Amino acid sequence: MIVRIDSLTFRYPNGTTALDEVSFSVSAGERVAIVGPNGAGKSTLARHLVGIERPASGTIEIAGRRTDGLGIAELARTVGFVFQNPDDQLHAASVTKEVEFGPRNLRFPPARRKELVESALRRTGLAQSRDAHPHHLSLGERKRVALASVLAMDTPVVVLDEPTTGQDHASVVLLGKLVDDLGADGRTVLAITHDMDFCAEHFDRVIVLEDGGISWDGPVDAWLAQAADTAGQAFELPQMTRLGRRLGWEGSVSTVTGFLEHLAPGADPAPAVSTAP
Amino acid sequence: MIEVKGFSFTYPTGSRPALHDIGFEVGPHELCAVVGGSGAGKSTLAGVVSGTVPHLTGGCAEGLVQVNGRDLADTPLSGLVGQVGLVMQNPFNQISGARFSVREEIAFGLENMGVPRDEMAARVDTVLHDLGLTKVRDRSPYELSGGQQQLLAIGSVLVMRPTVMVLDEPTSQLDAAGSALVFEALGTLREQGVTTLLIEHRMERLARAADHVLVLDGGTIVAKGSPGEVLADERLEEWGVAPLRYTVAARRAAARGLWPDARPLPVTLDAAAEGFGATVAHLDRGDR
Amino acid sequence: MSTVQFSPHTTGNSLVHRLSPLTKLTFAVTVTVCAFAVVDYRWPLLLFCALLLPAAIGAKVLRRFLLMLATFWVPVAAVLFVVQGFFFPEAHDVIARFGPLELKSEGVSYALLTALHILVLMGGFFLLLLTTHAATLMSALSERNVSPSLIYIVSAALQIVPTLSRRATRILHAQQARGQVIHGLRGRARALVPLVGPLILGAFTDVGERAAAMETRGFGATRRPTSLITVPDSAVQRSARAAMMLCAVVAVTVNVWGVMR
Amino acid sequence: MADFSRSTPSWLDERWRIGWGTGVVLVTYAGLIAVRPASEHGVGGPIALLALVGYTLGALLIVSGAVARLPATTVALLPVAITVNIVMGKIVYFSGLPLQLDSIGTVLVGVVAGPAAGAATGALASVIVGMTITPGALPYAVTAAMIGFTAGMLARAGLFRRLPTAVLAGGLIGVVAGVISAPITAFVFGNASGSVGQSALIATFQAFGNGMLKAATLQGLVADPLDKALTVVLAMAILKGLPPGFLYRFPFVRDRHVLARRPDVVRAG
Repeated sequence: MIVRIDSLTFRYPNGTTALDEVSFSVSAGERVAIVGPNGAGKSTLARHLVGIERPASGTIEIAGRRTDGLGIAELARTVGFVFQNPDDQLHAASVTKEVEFGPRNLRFPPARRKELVESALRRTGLAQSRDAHPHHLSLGERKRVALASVLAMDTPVVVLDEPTTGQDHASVVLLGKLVDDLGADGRTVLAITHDMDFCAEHFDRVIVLEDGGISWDGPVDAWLAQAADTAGQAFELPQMTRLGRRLGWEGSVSTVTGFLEHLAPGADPAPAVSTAP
Repeated sequence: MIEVKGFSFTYPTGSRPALHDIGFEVGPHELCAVVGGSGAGKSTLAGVVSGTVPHLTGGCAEGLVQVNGRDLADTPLSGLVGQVGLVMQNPFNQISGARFSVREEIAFGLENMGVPRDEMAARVDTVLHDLGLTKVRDRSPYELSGGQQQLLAIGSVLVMRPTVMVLDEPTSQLDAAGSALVFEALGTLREQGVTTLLIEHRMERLARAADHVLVLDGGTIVAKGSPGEVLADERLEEWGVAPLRYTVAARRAAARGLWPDARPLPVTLDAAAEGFGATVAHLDRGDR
Repeated sequence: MSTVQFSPHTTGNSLVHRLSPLTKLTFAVTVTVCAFAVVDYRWPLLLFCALLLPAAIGAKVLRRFLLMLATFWVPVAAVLFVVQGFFFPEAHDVIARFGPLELKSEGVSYALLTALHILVLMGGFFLLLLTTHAATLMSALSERNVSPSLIYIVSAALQIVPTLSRRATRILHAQQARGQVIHGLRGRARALVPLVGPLILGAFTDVGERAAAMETRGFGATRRPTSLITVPDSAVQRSARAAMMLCAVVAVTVNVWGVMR
Repeated sequence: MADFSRSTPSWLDERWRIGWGTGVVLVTYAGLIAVRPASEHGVGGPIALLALVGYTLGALLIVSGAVARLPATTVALLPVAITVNIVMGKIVYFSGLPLQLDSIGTVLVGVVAGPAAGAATGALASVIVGMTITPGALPYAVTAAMIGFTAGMLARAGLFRRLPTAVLAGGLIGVVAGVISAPITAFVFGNASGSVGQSALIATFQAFGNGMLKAATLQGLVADPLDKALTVVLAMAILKGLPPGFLYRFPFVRDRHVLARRPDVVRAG
């Protein structure tokens, strides 16, 4: 288990409980989406993983170590956190320098650093803009620079906060592929997202937070199958899920491939024609 | 009424045009949606129609842009106040900061226009009610959540009762319920005769709400037409726009003979359900 | 909560709270001018005890008032006594010795006088701030035809400060999460650019959009602006302000004349 | 746009108000120097009042004149710059570094939008700090105004095109700040304002037999140029990061070639 959270409870200074006895574990290479309505405690949970918040009670173990005594900067070796707003971190005079900031702080040797930076730039499609000033790029590109700067730290766990917001279609496709690849490389991905289609297409497991507690932890399709229709007010359910329901199907589908498989089993064996699965 | 003809624009610091040879019309009672990838020129187009580009940004513009019959090239921004409303992408920047409560922030535009106090109060309270902001009317605009700020930004423009509304991704920070409120308000405006230009990435809502869709790619209009025509186009992804899953499913189904032959590809849940319903019925019959 | 976190204002409904902000502003200015006008330490002390303290008690803000003075005035006064008590230029009258340092009476009396002047200056403004919401002050000023630009700048700045402070914390966390260690003076100096760069660049680049939003909402349009809310004022307060202003002008004139002569 | 008063006589219009304000400040400073010898016994009261009233009046005139002439983009820039000053001041204060760096917003506005905007930023920043953090900042409004004004004038003279001259400009701004603030520190606050470190420095100068104003001036000349030079270095890094389209919105930068020609801005010219 790369991440193990046990009875995590957190209260804001004003006394309201943000997280109440939250427990779950994640194994290496898993891709987990954390979803829930606004104010359910998703971001608070994510901030605990990087050590920005400290639990009122309960424990967090990452890669076998309790995080209690570790500072944010120490945890940075194991957990990379991509904040929602890229402008909260971009400061260097070029994209390359920006991406190098993390590996340099973690004191990787120069050759390894170069290798990591190059790979991160390639994976985020930024090789062309390596010399640009980060603040001269578009919002979508800036988000990718922030993502690259965390990837380059080569952490076993990567946490993404709303990665698809403000991104255009091409970037979302790139992001989806990246999440798949990271999982294949054995790195663990946790993502906070409200984009249910993205969640259904790229994650094996979903953790649903409601009012500071976990109301579901398991496969995406199984959750959608049991989620009440009222869930549609807080979450925009995947398009295919709603179509399946309209057709009166039992069980639940969430992706185009799953839908076609249910419609006529075996009829759509090679779906890799379109970039949208 | 928006009328754009042969319009091109280059930013003062740009090496190539941000918009090139743009032409379209949006009439009263119409909602025109603009879609496209990042850097396609959508926000620039919103700026052009609302008069902030090139008046505030500088740059080189050619061609014609008319709003309600007035040529924007010779109309200063102050001449458009109350006629054209602009809702920006980032609500934090739309909040003026000049006022300390939500109610006064909404009134800011009316104060600048010199609207008498009684009329102002009535108009502000109506907008607060319509957007569900009455509960937070005395709070500071900066204490609101991102979604509430977005509703406030829209309200602060709606209250000025513009005849042309330009909205740049107005629901980016809203949840399902919040965006439903916004689209409801847009529907009401359309009934009242307002001309709307909407930049939006929520294709599903857009497919239902828009009269026309324009696709921008690299600063030019590559497609325009009804949502059914444009959003079902095969080249949509090449243009940097996310296709609806319904359309993708139907296209892949059609390749395997699982989509009714004469039926166009669906862009709404209703059309998809109808089409696939027919397929399911057909398969059931075949099984028997 | 309708208060802006950044301002120290307390809610209340006392007479002092209900006074026009302009009256309180004029009072703060006049009482400061008067305090500085007379070279006798008893005079500012009298102003403080006879005017400022009772007003603070009447407004039911005494605790906060004293707390703020303790935070801001006491340190200044302490430094003042040390610097001037021991190092007042050309002072000779030694009243005590601490090792090589000599405490001199001229310095002490000068420090006492100056400290009391500052006490009145700070007290007058604390009273205004504790009993007035920034929004009311701004509305009152805009009714007096103060430039809308000026009102805008002050109001917006007051409101953006908490937002930007929160952002600074977020940036700090983001950089630490990228492995930046902020320990010791060198670490903190090195952390300055990664913290300040995003903070200022982000804040500045928002300006273009905000200006566009303001102009499309008619800011700076030539027509005379109206106002949604009004600030109550009265004839009594208007005459009181005139009297205070006269008082301040006389005090200044007499002094300048005295100094020049 | 935005008249200060509905019926302004011509000798009180915007340009003149800035001139009058600057005049009042200079006359006040000259007066303070001139009467100093005669005031050994009356020090503190009348002199302090003169400094306080003269400087405040000057600052008010400068601000009202400067603000009235600003275009909307600059008006939107000012609150942001003021906030940057305040938050920077807090960050640096809590970092324990022996610096202030709380004029970075003022300097940036001076360079980007010109002397008048810079002056308004500085003065209003002091007013905001005075309203929210400590009233002790109010009397220093004019110093802050002069920092912004000087930054703007030096930018107009082209000192911000290259880093070495910009550092020199920072030093000059520091000299102006040190000299202008000295009478306030000396007479209004009895040389006790600012940090403990500053007060210790002043005390040392006084112990060596300098008068109060001289001690305060010397302290300002030691500390301010260094702080402002660092401020300018930081400001130059920020200016480099600002998107070219942003800078293009300011006629001061665009038309006067205040900054080095960047490859991306040249195309525009």
